[in-house]
Amino acid sequence: MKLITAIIKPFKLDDVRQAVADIGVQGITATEVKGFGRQRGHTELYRGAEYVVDFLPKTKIELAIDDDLVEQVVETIVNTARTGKIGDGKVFVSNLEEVIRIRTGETGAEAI
Amino acid sequence: MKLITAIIKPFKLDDVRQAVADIGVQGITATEVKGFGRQRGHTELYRGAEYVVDFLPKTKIELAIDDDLVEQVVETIVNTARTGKIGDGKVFVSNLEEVIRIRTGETGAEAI
Amino acid sequence: MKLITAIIKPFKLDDVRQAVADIGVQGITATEVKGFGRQRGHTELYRGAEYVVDFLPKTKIELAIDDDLVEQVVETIVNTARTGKIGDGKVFVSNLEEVIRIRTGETGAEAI
Amino acid sequence: MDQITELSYALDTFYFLVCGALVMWMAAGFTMLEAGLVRSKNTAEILTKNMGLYAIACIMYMLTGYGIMYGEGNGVIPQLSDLLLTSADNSAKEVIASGGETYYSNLSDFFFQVVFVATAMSIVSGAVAERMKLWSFFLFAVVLTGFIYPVQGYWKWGGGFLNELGFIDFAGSGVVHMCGAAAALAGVILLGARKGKYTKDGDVKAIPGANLPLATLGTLILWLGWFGFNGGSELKLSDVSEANAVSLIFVNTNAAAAGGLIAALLLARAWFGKADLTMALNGALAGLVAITAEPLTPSPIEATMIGMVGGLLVVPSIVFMDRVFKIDDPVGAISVHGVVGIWGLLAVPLTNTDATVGMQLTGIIVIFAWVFGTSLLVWTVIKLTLGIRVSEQEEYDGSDIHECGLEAYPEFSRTSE
Amino acid sequence: MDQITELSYALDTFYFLVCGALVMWMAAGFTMLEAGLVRSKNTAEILTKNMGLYAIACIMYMLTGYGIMYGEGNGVIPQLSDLLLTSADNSAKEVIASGGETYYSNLSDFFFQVVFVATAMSIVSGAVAERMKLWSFFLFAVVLTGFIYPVQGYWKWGGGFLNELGFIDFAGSGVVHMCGAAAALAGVILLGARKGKYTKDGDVKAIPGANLPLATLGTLILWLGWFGFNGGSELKLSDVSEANAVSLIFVNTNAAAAGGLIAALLLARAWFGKADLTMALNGALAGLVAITAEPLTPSPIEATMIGMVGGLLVVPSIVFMDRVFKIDDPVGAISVHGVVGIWGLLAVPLTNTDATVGMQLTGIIVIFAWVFGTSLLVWTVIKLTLGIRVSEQEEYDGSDIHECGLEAYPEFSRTSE
Amino acid sequence: MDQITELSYALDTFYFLVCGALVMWMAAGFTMLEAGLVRSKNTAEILTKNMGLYAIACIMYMLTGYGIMYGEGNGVIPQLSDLLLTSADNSAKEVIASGGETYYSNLSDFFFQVVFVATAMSIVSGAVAERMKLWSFFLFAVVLTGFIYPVQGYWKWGGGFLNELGFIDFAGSGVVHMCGAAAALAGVILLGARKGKYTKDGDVKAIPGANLPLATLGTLILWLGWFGFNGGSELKLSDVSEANAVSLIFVNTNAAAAGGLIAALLLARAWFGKADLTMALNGALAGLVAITAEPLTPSPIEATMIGMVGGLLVVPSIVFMDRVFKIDDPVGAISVHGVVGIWGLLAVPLTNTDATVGMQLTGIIVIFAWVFGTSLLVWTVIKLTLGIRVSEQEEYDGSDIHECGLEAYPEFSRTSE
Ligand SMILES: Nc1ncnc2c1ncn2[C@@H]1O[C@H](COP(=O)(O)OP(=O)(O)O)[C@@H](O)[C@H]1O
Ligand SMILES: Nc1ncnc2c1ncn2[C@@H]1O[C@H](COP(=O)(O)OP(=O)(O)O)[C@@H](O)[C@H]1O
Ligand SMILES: Nc1ncnc2c1ncn2[C@@H]1O[C@H](COP(=O)(O)OP(=O)(O)O)[C@@H](O)[C@H]1O
Repeated sequence: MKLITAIIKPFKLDDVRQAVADIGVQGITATEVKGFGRQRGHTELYRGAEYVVDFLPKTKIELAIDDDLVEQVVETIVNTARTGKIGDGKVFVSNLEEVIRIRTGETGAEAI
Repeated sequence: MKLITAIIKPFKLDDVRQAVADIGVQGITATEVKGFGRQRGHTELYRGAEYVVDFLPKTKIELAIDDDLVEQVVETIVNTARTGKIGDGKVFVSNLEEVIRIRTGETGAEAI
Repeated sequence: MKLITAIIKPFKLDDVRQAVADIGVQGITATEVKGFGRQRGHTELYRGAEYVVDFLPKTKIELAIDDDLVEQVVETIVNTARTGKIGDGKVFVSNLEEVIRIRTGETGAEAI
Repeated sequence: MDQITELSYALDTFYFLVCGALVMWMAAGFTMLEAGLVRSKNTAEILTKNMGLYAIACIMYMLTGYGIMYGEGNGVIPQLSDLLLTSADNSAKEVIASGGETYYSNLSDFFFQVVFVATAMSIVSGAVAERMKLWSFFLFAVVLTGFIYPVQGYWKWGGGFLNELGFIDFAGSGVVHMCGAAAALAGVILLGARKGKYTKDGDVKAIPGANLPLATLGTLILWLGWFGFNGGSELKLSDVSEANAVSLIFVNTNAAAAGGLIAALLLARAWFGKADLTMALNGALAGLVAITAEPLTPSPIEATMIGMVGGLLVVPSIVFMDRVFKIDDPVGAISVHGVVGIWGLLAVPLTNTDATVGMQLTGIIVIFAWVFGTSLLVWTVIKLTLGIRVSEQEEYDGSDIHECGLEAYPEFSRTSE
Repeated sequence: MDQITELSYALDTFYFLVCGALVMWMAAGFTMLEAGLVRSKNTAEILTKNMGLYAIACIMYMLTGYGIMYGEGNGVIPQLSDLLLTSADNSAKEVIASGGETYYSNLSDFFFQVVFVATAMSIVSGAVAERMKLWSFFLFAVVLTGFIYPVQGYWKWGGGFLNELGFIDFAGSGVVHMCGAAAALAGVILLGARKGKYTKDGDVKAIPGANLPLATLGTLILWLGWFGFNGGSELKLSDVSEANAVSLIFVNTNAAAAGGLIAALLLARAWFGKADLTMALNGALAGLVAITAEPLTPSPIEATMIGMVGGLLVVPSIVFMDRVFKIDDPVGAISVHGVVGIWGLLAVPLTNTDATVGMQLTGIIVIFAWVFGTSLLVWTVIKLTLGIRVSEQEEYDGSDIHECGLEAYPEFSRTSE
Repeated sequence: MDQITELSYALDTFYFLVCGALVMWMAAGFTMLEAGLVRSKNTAEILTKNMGLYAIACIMYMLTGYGIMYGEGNGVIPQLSDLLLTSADNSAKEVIASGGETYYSNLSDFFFQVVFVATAMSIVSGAVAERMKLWSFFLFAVVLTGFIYPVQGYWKWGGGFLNELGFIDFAGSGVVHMCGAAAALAGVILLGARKGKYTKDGDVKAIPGANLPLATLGTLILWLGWFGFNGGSELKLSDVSEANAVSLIFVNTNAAAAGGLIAALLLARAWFGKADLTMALNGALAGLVAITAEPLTPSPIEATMIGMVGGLLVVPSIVFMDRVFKIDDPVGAISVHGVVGIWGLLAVPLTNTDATVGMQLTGIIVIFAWVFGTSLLVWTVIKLTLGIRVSEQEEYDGSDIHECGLEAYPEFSRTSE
């Protein structure tokens, strides 16, 4: 099993959720994060003093999936989350050694 | 070393912390997340217009542990976090290549 | 490619960002987390009743980097985030099988 | 005797000032209400808009508004009179000589009036929230408060033709509330809905307000301020029958708000299955708007009913504006102040035999046509020159960062939108 | 002469209305206080409760309450008189004929009274917060404001037997505050503690309020409103000695609140080692409640002391209610209004020689017994029919989503509970 | 006749009480303003400070302050007179005998004065926020409100030498506002900047306030309260010319605030490119402070201008204090109340021919020197004994946890600082 982690623009979350659900993904965990990258932050002014905001709001989603779904899921995420403008984010793929569903104790592919 | 990542119901956090501490886990990192899964979200109404809340509040905990503790920790988490109702969450196990304690620079099992 | 995950004290975030940027890291994703560890929490009082705060605010940063940068990045993080006091946090290193840049579809080292 | 006249004058002036201060406080009410009902990313901007519009209203009404509204004129076309700035206030001699005809300070009247025009403009800011450019809004505020509002104010309260015709609007369901709503409607039509409010299929997507305690506080402030708004509009307090009248107005204003709240809450509960707080708040405000046209002739029970009908109207009005007409009004201002303002005006003949439905309709049409027409013109001119809508990126990021350079709640992490 | 009588009448009426408006403003105070002291997941619901109860109080007191409280009766059993709705207000002729006996508008009196009953009911909402069903609460509000409160109000202020006996309660430490607290206590006993408040071992778990700036604002609003509450209860202002009396009441009210705040803050600092803001707020309110029974006879220094004792009482009272009696009162209402209300009543003989401890005790027992008894009955009936407590799931998720269908702070991410 | 005198007395007393209640409400304004402009981790503490200082001011002014300020003395050295606590209020006989010289209750005057001293102290809390120890602050509050403030108050309003010299300060640009600012400045100098405010290279780092809706609400509360502050300072209302005067003061106070807001907003827009809400708020307050020294002689247009200059001054003053003088004043209190207070005093001769620049400067220098000097001394003594600054760890964690043992917003997750 693999864990797909994607950093996306927050307003893309609903579209991505929909798109991956359509191809059979049954669970997603989303986290609000702040991203620093090629897309620069901006400068705010507060009472005449500058104030640099380096980190921009992003959403991280994590999906545990079966190995054979990886390509399709990654492609779906990339296509749905892409706006073509800087700051669209990244997808990371890593290995999962085990998955357990707490409710039932099922493990492996069953648990996803 | 392994990284145990568990998505649990928020109100189970304290119990789980207690339970894993009791079996010797010395560190936990918790994150508020939102989960989408078999447990459906709900519909809210705001001024007569519907408004679907797909993602439900969950808590993610991450624990770096020694390989030989994996089974026991996973079992403890699963048992403590289980309510038997849908939405209880998942446990993911993945591999950690290295762990370093910032304060001391210790690495490996020492650092956990 | 590796994923470096570090749990640090929140006020060290800017310094760490600066330091790793200086050695060429181009992207960081930061998350507010709460940490439980050797550094004990504290007790608050609310209307005469005690109220234990076990989890302390920490910041988690994640950096996807090329294999050959691992040592340097870890060292930089550890050196910059260290205060020498308990609660400085941990660095975890894990493997990444693939990285994709959403905007361009680039993969691997290109995508970082 | 003269001392009694002077004392009466002092009491009536004080009563006017206290009522005026209460109406000024309504500025805080609108500010909090709107700040609570927009998203957090647009909160600093709506605060800035509300602060700015109040200041603009005060200055413009001083410069031109009051002179237009209470100046000379032929009943239709007002004539700017420099009432305020050149002439002195009433001297003791004049007051005594008037035999009680002159019973309050002109400046206390000005103070009372100036806070009214701010109320009208506050209505606009809510309806156009979260997408209107800040400085374009301020420009419109200059014109509304310095010209559009005073002209129709002249027609009614300045003794113009609407007054002559027998149109009755005691404290301003029409002159203030429907006026604000008409200006807002013109703006919203040109502005369009907030991005994301309607799906491609035309479905409504709710955009919840970020801070309901603030919205509730705002409503309670408005409720309190309304005692000044209606109570002060009696203009006089200093004898038994006037004191009784003001008391009745206080009681009726309170009763109508209570009735509106209950009615809206029950209707929302029955319709949506939930006790929708925002509808309850709008119900209270609807009750207040409804009774404003005539808070003196109804009995307390009748006032409660008039308020209840207001509350019953406001709920479907908000829903239909939203769903059917696709008029995106984040705070429901057009329904509360416009639709219910009309109800208030039409309800006058129910308890006041001097009023007729015909005259009330005439007043409604005249005021609406004037305010909507001129506002549409002004908004259009601004749209073609400065533009009225923020860019898509600005709307997505929130006006706070782009217009004000700061955030309303910079520290609190927010769920993404 | 007649003009002077009329002018006096106007001034006293105006004074009554201004004080009434200040008391109405206390509704905002309770609303903000409670909204700040509950968890964010129950905030929209407590806002709805407060708005709704105010409206219910206004309507019920108009329909039956005022008629019961100020109607005819034999001193014990009141008789509903339709005072408000049929009889006209005092005519100028009557006023003049009365030779100063009739010195304010009946409707201004009604307005002043109606906001008092809302205060009593507001006390209840805080104590039962975070677990009571919304509509059951509203049902209770109907009975309390329309019947339970007015009956004991009749016994004292309506000229009933408590008044005859010499029981003294100037502005309502008993009739309003302890009354509210007694009704709350009955509710809380039947309702039980919030889930998670006590561990299995009986340890107290603190449940911090989500928004202390709101709670502080609420306290300051109450403090301001209390000038109307106590100041207006003098009922008359229009001559030198009455004006002096009202001034003294303002000074004493302020001094007692200041004393209560300081005392509670110091005690909390000494006891817990920390300057507990919530205790300071409760201390100020305790000072206000304590002085309410008799704000006129103490000197300012005495008033400060009476307030200080209130502040010193409220801290242990809250702690003991919580720890020993396991009475879960999220805002401390039972301690602030009940325990300290009793202190206020018992303190009257210290400065007012007309009062005796015996009579004060009688009053306390009668009011407490009546309100607690009837409330327990009503709560029980509601519990057996509609139920009074939300389901466990609802309590866990928060009442906002289940009862109101919306969230108070939908955008801000919250740490889980 | 006598009845008229009594009625006048009652009206003037009531007017005083109403104005005093409005000034008391300013305590809520400062509290909300400051709670909105600090970081969330220091919010509960600033709330506690504001509640506590108000209570301390009330008690200290009762014990010693009022006696010093309005006692006997030789014009320079006051003599504590126990005015309040032993002597009775004016009897009807005295009032009538005075022939109108005695026209309000002494206690109403005390009430009005006591809320003024709280205002002065509130100014301090904002400037020293986020790093001053709670109990050291309270100790200073005891001295300022019980001694430092009353002495200079005596020099001017108590009929002392500044008054004799012809120094004019109608409602307290100097006696209240500059006084508070001078005490604050002394504290800030000894205290130093907040950690993180200046980088090692001396660059300014902005530390945004956590809750701008609260800050805006606070400003609007202050605006409302200021009608009492300036309006009540006329001291009399009960004849035609006095009623006119109070009306003019209301109009001018409002106009100056509006002018200040607009001027500051436009300047901030021009200078920084953004409509900085916090500058607009400070602009409104600057307008209010500026007009406070003389709200009666300017015409409304002149008042607007005086306010505008205040608004134009406050923006660069805040920036220069911050950047050039490295004076870290989280809410801008020293600029708003000090710099603009001086402007207000110097502007008096522009419209009031009784004033001269020389006399105004004398007053400014005397008050500033006295307050700054004594405050510096007191702060120094406290610094050397109790200490005035929280520890580095406490500052990093926030004062809320360490001083109050609780958090202002315990549930909302915050971005780290
Ligand atoms: N090497 C990296 N490690 C972790 N997160 C990254 C990395 N690079 C980018 N990110 C995340 O992806 C977001 C977008 O990256 P950015 O460089 O701004 O744009 P783009 O992905 O379009 O090149 C960043 O804000 C950050 O959250
Ligand atoms: N495949 C997955 N990848 C990542 N997170 C998941 C996945 N499946 C479930 N989750 C997380 O676990 C939570 C509970 O899952 P859900 O399917 O609702 O119930 P259950 O675990 O009882 O089957 C989800 O809200 C989500 O946060
Ligand atoms: N085994 C672990 N797994 C996950 N997170 C950990 C672990 N140990 C520590 N942490 C994180 O690191 C933080 C600091 O750890 P702590 O034990 O308090 O101090 P130190 O790292 O100085 O020994 C914790 O608050 C927690 O967030």
